[in-house]
Amino acid sequence: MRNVFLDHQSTTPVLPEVFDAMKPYFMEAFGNASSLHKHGLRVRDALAVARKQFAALINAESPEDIFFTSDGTESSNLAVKGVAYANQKKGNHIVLSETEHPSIIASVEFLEKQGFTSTKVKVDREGRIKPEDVRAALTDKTILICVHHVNHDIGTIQPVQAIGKIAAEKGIAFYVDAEASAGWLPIDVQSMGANLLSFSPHRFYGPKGVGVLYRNRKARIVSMMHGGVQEGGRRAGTENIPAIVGAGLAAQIAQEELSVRIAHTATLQNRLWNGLREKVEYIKLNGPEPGPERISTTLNLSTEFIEGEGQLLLCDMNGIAVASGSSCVSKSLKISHVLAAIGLDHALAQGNIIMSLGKDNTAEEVDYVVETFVKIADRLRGMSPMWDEFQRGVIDSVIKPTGRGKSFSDHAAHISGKAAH
Amino acid sequence: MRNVFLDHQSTTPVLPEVFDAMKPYFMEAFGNASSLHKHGLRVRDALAVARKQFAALINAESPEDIFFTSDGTESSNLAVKGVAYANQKKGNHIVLSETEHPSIIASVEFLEKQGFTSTKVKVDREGRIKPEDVRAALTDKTILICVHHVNHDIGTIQPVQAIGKIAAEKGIAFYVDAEASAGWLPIDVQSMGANLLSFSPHRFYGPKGVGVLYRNRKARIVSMMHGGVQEGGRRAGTENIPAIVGAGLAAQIAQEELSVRIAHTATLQNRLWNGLREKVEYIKLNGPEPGPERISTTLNLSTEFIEGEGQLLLCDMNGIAVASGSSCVSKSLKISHVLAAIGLDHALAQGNIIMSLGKDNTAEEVDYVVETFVKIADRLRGMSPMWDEFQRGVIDSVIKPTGRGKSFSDHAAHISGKAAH
Amino acid sequence: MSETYTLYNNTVMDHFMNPRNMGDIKDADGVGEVGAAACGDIMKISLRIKDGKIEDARFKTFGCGSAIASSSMATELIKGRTVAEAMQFSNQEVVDALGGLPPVKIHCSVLAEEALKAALEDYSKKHPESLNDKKAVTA
Amino acid sequence: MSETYTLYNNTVMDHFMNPRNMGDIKDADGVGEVGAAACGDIMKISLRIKDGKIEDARFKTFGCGSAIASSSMATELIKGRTVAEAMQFSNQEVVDALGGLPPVKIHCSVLAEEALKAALEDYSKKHPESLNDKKAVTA
Ligand SMILES: Cc1ncc(COP(=O)(O)O)c(C=O)c1O
Ligand SMILES: Cc1ncc(COP(=O)(O)O)c(C=O)c1O
Repeated sequence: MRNVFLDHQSTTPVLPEVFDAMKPYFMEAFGNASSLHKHGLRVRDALAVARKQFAALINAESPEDIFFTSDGTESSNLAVKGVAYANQKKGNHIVLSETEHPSIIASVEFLEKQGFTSTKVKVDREGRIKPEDVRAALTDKTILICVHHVNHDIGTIQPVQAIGKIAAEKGIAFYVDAEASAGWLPIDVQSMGANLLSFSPHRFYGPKGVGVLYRNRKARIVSMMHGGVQEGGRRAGTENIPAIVGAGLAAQIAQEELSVRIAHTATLQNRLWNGLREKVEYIKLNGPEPGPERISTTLNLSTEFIEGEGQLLLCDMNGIAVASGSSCVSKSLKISHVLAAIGLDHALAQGNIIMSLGKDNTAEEVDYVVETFVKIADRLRGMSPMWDEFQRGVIDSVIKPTGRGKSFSDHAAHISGKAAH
Repeated sequence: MRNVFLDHQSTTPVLPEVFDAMKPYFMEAFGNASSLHKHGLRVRDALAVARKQFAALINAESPEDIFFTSDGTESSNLAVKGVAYANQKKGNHIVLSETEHPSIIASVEFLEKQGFTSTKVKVDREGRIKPEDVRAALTDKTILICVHHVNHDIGTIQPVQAIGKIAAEKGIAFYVDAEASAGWLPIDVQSMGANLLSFSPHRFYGPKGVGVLYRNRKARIVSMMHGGVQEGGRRAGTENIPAIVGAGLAAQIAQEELSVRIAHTATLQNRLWNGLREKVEYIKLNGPEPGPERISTTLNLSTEFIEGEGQLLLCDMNGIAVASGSSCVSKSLKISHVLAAIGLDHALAQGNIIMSLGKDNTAEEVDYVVETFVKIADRLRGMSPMWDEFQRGVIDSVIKPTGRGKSFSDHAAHISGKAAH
Repeated sequence: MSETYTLYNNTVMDHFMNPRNMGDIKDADGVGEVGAAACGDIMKISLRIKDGKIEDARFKTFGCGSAIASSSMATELIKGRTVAEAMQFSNQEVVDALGGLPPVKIHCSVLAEEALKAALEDYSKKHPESLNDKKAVTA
Repeated sequence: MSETYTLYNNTVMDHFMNPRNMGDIKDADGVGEVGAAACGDIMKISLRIKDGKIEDARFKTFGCGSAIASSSMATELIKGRTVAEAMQFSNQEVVDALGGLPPVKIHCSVLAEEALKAALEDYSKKHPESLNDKKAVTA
């Protein structure tokens, strides 16, 4: 069967050269970086190399501003809580956008139970944060601004530089979650004005088991992982050396190949979106059109009158790996909070599929996906009572309204007795 | 040069079969366990297998009581803070021993800043905790008892079962840090009465980048890593699949080989200690004698009149990897808090070396270590003003006092102007 | 390592991939359409009933794999039952016949039960005489 | 990958492994023994001084690698200097000559300076006439 991986937003395979770089650190150079004998010293050198590679990827002032954690989630948690607890005496207010990743939103919610407060800045219908809204949300108690570089669901690139200027002007720590962009977009922490920035190498062909947090001297943080004095006392715990070594190399390669990767995925992104919109009726792209405001790797699609999990399963049965922000695929039965934040009609959120491209996808694969997806949409519409009712004029389309009936969502709310969420 | 690794307490190399088991999960089965397509589902199965292997190692009631974290430190942090925050309404008092690992002590100290309180139970001169002291420390606000199974520095096996009984009787959550024992001693959480137990597979030939926390239904915890709903909502973040897979196999092998490993290390431990005490004058074993109260892998030694770092460096130059609890090897310039807790004379703490055996050490290696260590002690004593002053009767020995002068520590305090710490 | 990894068991996957009784019955004797407030799924079941017995059942579903499989299985199970028997139908039958559903997906089987009950109710409204049978059984 | 990994640079390691001037001077003209409160290290330096000039310097040290290397280097550096020059000796000379020490180990070089100063003080006490030289320089 075909094997087309279109879920690079969830994770990526490790590069062969990255795996080769990791290999000696499992059985041969297996030391603990805290040890003072040669086994420990050898791996300390390896940590230092990786720190430089990460610093280079994001143009950090110094490798000493790079901290290793266990994953993107831990980096987010450390950035948010570490800054909050360190500045507790200065203030207790955090500004974030409503489309941040759960690792940030849930960290802020945890802090709210401990006496902190927050303001969530709204986004527009394509997921953009307005810098002036961030400014308006600031109070004299604000100690942290959290904004993602690129949204993980809908691919919107945020105006981080402008927000960084506001943060610098007000002297407030500025944290950028670059999990969805690192390795796929140029990142320059200095021109962004970021005091903290996090990312996770398993998203750009590095291994799982390591996350990165950049933090410069202008922002104070306290440790959230208590114990030994690893990472300058900011993250206790035995370092995951093989993963750090591999991740460092993945960062270096990502930096070297960045423009090639961007050009390649942008071409495929256009081909994929053009193919789908030509061949599938009533399909919508969520987030900005391909171009300067959208990352080149992802398409977030809503196909009307059919639900997302069915699409995902049929894609999988045809060898195509995709994700979905539909409520049926989430353990909480809620649609993605990002789709809710951009005000997407619930029926369209239900029909959501996220396709994310990588460096190894080909034009031929994209054509196969388009062709297959046309069949999947047809098949599911053939089973869908909504498609039938739309054909019969009972309900209308949200994407191309004709005025011939009530909306799918109104209809669904009517028959289920209450509005969906 | 010789290569004798005697620092298995710091970390261990990955077993070849463990590495082989991990391999496919880097490039082939690289999925994210949260994904619903085949790449995700495949690795979910692998997580389930590992959970069973860990549950078996410690005789957990159910694999669902096994949670994956990033390392032993995170497991300790989650156990301590997760229980504390979950029981905030019930009480705010934590009982622990003074020889717990820093990941526990520092977690409790962090909580103290947030309004919790604690009592540290003292240990005797061999590092033993008395169950009755734990009982005496309990108040009606106590929500958690933290006791390690084996001390990481001096190898003392603690009476966890008796403490577990007290905890059960009082209905207080009982957390056992088994980092220094898992894979090297039989562990049965049920007979121990542990509600929580943590360990870290890189200590028994598994990979770095994964820690384990067992927690049964009798203890409530809240998540300390906020974000996605991985690990049943108790630990957000993309799972480090290759490490979890390898660690699971390492646990299974450890269980299978446990009695062989114990017998082998116990034999070498005796040979090493007997060799050293016969050939090196003024040497002391810290913690219990080899036998039922001491783990079979470690020897914690104090060699009088010489300092630990020099011993460590000279061992390293001779291909022998060891650790030390002396102040000179710590970033804080403090002696190990464990050596302080057992009331070890500062001069002896300064001369501290920790040797920890593994399954691949041989009798021949042990003989080489004894022979080499004799020379190292001689050499450093030849450079030591204290040895000279002892010979001349200016100061006395702590290990075998003759009454012929003041102690080394008194002398050191005198010339440095204040007591050492 | 095997190469087949599916979210659902084989029976569920089979009913999702090869749904039984998919479609609408023309001039059905009873039609029920219900929606799940929890997730937004919609299910429609139509029945042909003759002499108090379900002769045919068809479904259309907007929903996830388990919703489609549940409606496929539900229609399969109730064909041939009397109206009175069908009124006793419970979602557990669907779950059992499917060999289990993930906990978070149990509500899909509930939706199938509700769609069936709604169709029977529709039938009862159109055929009040059938209520006698029903009472006889539920009493 | 190379197989040499050391905590200290080559110069420090060389002085630790092959310490210069290790030992005691019999009937020394000045002896200083000091201890570091920070970590418990102890250093002893003995001097032979002739005509206001350090002819020989020896050390004994209880302490870590950098303490041993610092005392080795310090004794090496001061040999041949006048007492007056030696009174100006600073730990930075040791650090520089060793090509640097880890930040947490700088105090070892301070200890070497202190041991030397203590030995010079001891000498001054025994030879009060030497103070004239000292004043001449420090003034
Ligand atoms: C924008 C963003 N931030 C943070 C995270 C958390 O990263 P990880 O899954 O590596 O823990 C993710 C992961 O999906 C993400 O997309
Ligand atoms: C007793 C004990 N607990 C916890 C830890 C922390 O484990 P890790 O270094 O894997 O984070 C250690 C590590 O030395 C330990 O010895």
